[in-house]
Amino acid sequence: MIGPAHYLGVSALLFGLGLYGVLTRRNAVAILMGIELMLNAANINFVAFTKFVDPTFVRGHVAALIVITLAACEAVVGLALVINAYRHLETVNVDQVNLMKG
Amino acid sequence: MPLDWAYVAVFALVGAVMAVLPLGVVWLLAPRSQYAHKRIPYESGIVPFGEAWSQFHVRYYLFGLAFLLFDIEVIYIYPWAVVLRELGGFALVEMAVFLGVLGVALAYAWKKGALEWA
Amino acid sequence: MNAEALAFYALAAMVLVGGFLVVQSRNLVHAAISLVPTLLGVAGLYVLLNAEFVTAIQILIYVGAITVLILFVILLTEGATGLRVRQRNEQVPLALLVCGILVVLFLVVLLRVPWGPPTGPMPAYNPGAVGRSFLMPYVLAFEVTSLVILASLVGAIVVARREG
Amino acid sequence: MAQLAWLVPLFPLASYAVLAFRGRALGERAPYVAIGAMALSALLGWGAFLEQVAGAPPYVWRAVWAVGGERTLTVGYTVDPLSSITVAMITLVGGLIFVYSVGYMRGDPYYARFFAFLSLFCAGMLTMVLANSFLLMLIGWEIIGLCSYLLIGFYFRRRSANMAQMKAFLTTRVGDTLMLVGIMALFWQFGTVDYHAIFEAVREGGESASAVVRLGGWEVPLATLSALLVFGGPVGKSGQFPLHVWLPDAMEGPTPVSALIHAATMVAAGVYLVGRAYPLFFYTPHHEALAVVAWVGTLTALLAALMALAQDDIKRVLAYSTISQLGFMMAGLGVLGYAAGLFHLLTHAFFKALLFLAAGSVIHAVGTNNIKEMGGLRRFLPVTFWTFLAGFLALAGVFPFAGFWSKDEILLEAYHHAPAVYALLSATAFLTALYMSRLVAYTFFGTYRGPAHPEPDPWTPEDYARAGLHAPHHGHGTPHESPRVMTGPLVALAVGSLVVGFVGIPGTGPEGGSWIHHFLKFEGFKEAGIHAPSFSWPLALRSLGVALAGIAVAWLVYGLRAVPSERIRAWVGPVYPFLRNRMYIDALYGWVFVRGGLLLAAGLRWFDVHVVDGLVNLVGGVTVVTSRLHRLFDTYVVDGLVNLVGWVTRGLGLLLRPLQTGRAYNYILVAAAGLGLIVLVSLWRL
Repeated sequence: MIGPAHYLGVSALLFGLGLYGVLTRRNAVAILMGIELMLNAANINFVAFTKFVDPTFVRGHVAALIVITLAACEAVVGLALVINAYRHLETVNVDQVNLMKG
Repeated sequence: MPLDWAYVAVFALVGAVMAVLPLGVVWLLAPRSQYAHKRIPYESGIVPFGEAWSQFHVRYYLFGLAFLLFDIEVIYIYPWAVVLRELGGFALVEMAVFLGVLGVALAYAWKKGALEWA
Repeated sequence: MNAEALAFYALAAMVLVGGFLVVQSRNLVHAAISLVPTLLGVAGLYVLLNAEFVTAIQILIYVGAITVLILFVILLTEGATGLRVRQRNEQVPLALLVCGILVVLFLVVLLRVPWGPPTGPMPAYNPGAVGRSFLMPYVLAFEVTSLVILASLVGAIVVARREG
Repeated sequence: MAQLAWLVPLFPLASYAVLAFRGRALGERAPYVAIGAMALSALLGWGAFLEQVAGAPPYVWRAVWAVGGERTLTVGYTVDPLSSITVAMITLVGGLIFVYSVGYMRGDPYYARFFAFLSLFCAGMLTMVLANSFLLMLIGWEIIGLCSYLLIGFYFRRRSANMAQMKAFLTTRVGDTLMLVGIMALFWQFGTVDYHAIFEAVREGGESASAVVRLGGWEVPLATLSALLVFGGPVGKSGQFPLHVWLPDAMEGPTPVSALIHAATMVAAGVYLVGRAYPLFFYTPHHEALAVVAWVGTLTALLAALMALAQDDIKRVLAYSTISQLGFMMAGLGVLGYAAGLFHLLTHAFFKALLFLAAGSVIHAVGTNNIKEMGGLRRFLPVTFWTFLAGFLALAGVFPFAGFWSKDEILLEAYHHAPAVYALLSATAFLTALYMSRLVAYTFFGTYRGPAHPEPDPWTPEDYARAGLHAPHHGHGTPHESPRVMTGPLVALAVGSLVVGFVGIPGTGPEGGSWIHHFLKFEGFKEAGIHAPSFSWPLALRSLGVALAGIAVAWLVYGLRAVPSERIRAWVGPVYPFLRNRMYIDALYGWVFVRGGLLLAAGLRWFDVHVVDGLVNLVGGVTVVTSRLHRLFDTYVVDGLVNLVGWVTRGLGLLLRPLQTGRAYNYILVAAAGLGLIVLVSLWRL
């Protein structure tokens, strides 16, 4: 029988992959993709909790939907920043975008 | 419930087959030539140079983002439409406010020329 | 092994392999395309979790729109031309260590938690339940989201269009 | 309608947003936005009010804002008789003031900004009134505070306006701080900030409601302490003694601001809050918190009325009368006159707004605030005169004007529950009639004396130039009546000052009581067996007599000059300067707090200059001498050490520099490791 632990396990692994991407990628877009993976991992948790722990008001679904909305907003703004940085600095590698570094 | 999703699976399968089948048929039936010249993109033109990837103008990104943000509305409008009859005027006002704010967003995008083609 | 378990393992494998490709592909275009099976797999997991509406949204927004936007930006910036550039920074071993430990810890936690039965039955019709939740207890979140969307649109237009 | 009440504060807020961003472009059309928004609010507010009148049950909507363990913060709104009637009053009076401002502020270089602030102000006020929790109330309350600061200092080139706005902000802040502490105490005690939950808890008197704190050997019930702390907010905002000092100075703002802030809304916020949180005060042992409210109110009413007697600035007289009337309301609430105090709040909003606006019309016409430089204006400003007269009669409490009914109710309650308060309030009523008659006599009767010191224009030519306007050239000939857009609201408010009181006529409600008593009733009275005293003819006649006596005395002194005021002034000796100088309370605060603060700063500075710098200089001198003596030693031994230290520092820096890379991904790595640590710790505890 597939229980909550199975879903949370997949989610934990996916979260780990996303975090690894965020931590090691130099390209800003690739980092954004890592973040999307982490957000999806969180969403799996939300939806799994709805089914296995607390289905009232389908709270987890609502949370997941709001997370998807925010992910879209985040992608839009983040990618706009990437474009802007690329046009000004000719690079999207975050270790070269260091204007704030003293 | 699982049976409903079987339809989805069948559809996905048929879709995949529809995509792969023509390729397979072509691979089976089409004659192949062995000349080296046949392998370049244009047999009678200049050999292309540089990257095959080409960069887009930023403007297309603006369409993309406007599309995405208004795509999100479906998350909210669809469930709203489902329960509208049940909840009545209150839901109508709530959605009016929601769409009003998004209308402001649209107006801003419009005014900034984010929707202008070319 | 019943059909549900089979589906679960297949989808989990799809998600994890896809995710692996996303983080490790040298070619960013490949990484972005690998995002598609990952997100579709997650959508499949939602199906198994009786979350039809979230599934639909996942496919529509994530697979349909966000991925496209990401591809767009990859092509708009360096895209595949950056292939010769080093793609990883110098903290790979440390990151591997930390992520590994974190995942192991997560797994330990979720194996040690005693999972009771759910507090109630799932609502029968999913979009309806979501709609009621949005308009009744979470109406504030619902309205505030529109403001977030407004803010991000304005922000993105301002940032993306700024010249010189 | 009640379900849509949440839109009521949003219309003015939207108007504020529009005016704040597009106001300059709108120019002369700016008021339409503000007035339109106000009209929409009024429509919804009156709809909700009439629904309540028709007997609809109170409507409460709440949403969870944040959850922290056992405690939740909720936000939402309440539509019940109290909030709906207050909203109706605010939108009506506020709307009329907006209309009046169109004429009064015309030609001002910051026209749109003025309406933007007014709109924001109304948004805050309406939020505060409709809120159903202390949290949301506090948000509205702070918006009100901010806007009063902005509006009082609207003529920002005037130094006196800057001082007044600072004084208002800082003085009310004292009360607000107490209130914040009180709200936190309530949250701590009851685990919620929701009105309903807290009031139910104090009514039932459960375990959490009867908590006790020890204060230096005294056992004080926590609920009483919180109630009194919360009362600190109203004391500041509603200008109660001893935090009343800001209100007269706040007259530095444009006159419509005085009418809006200091008559109809902001000062009403405090009284409203006491009415709203009435259970908190009522369910204290022996109603002791109410007794505090009653006595603060009574003292304020009396002292302010005395001070009003000796002021020459038309707006200042009205300001002191506002303080005094607010004291009346507080006293009414304090002596168990729940409906009476709130009824007076409503009637007062009408006639005091009227008086301020009419005073504005007078100032507009003669160009000065000093009543000694006016006189005989009833011929020049007929509409202003008659409307002012209506407001005057209402304030003095003459039958059948609104003030008569509401003031009589308060006196009636005081007579039955606190005779001492009754005596002092009767004296105040006499003084009220006296100083208001004095004001009318100086302003509208006698001969026109003309301004000796016209008010200077608050703006510089640059301000006008930037707004694309021409600086108006001053030079009043004879005073002239104000335009229609200003007299219209005056007439409307004058009618209001007459008819609003009729809801308090005994017999208009069930069981021989008045309608307002029936509409605004506090359930706690019935449970506690407290009955509202019924209307009594002797008392009503007595209070009418007191008012007429006050007018008569004033007529003798200032009208007929049977006993010239100069002689009275000589006769009372030092009392007159005492009153004129506001009982030296402002001076005292100036001495203790302002000068005390400056003295403290000077003392610290002296300490800094003489002691700290002296020590530093001493050390420096000693160092110089020793270093000269030991220069050789220094060159070889110390430099060597210094260089060693330098090398070590540099080495350490090189060692530690990787930690502060300025690279986000390093930081995220550390954050992730920290997350792992947290999980590890919680695992250990699991």
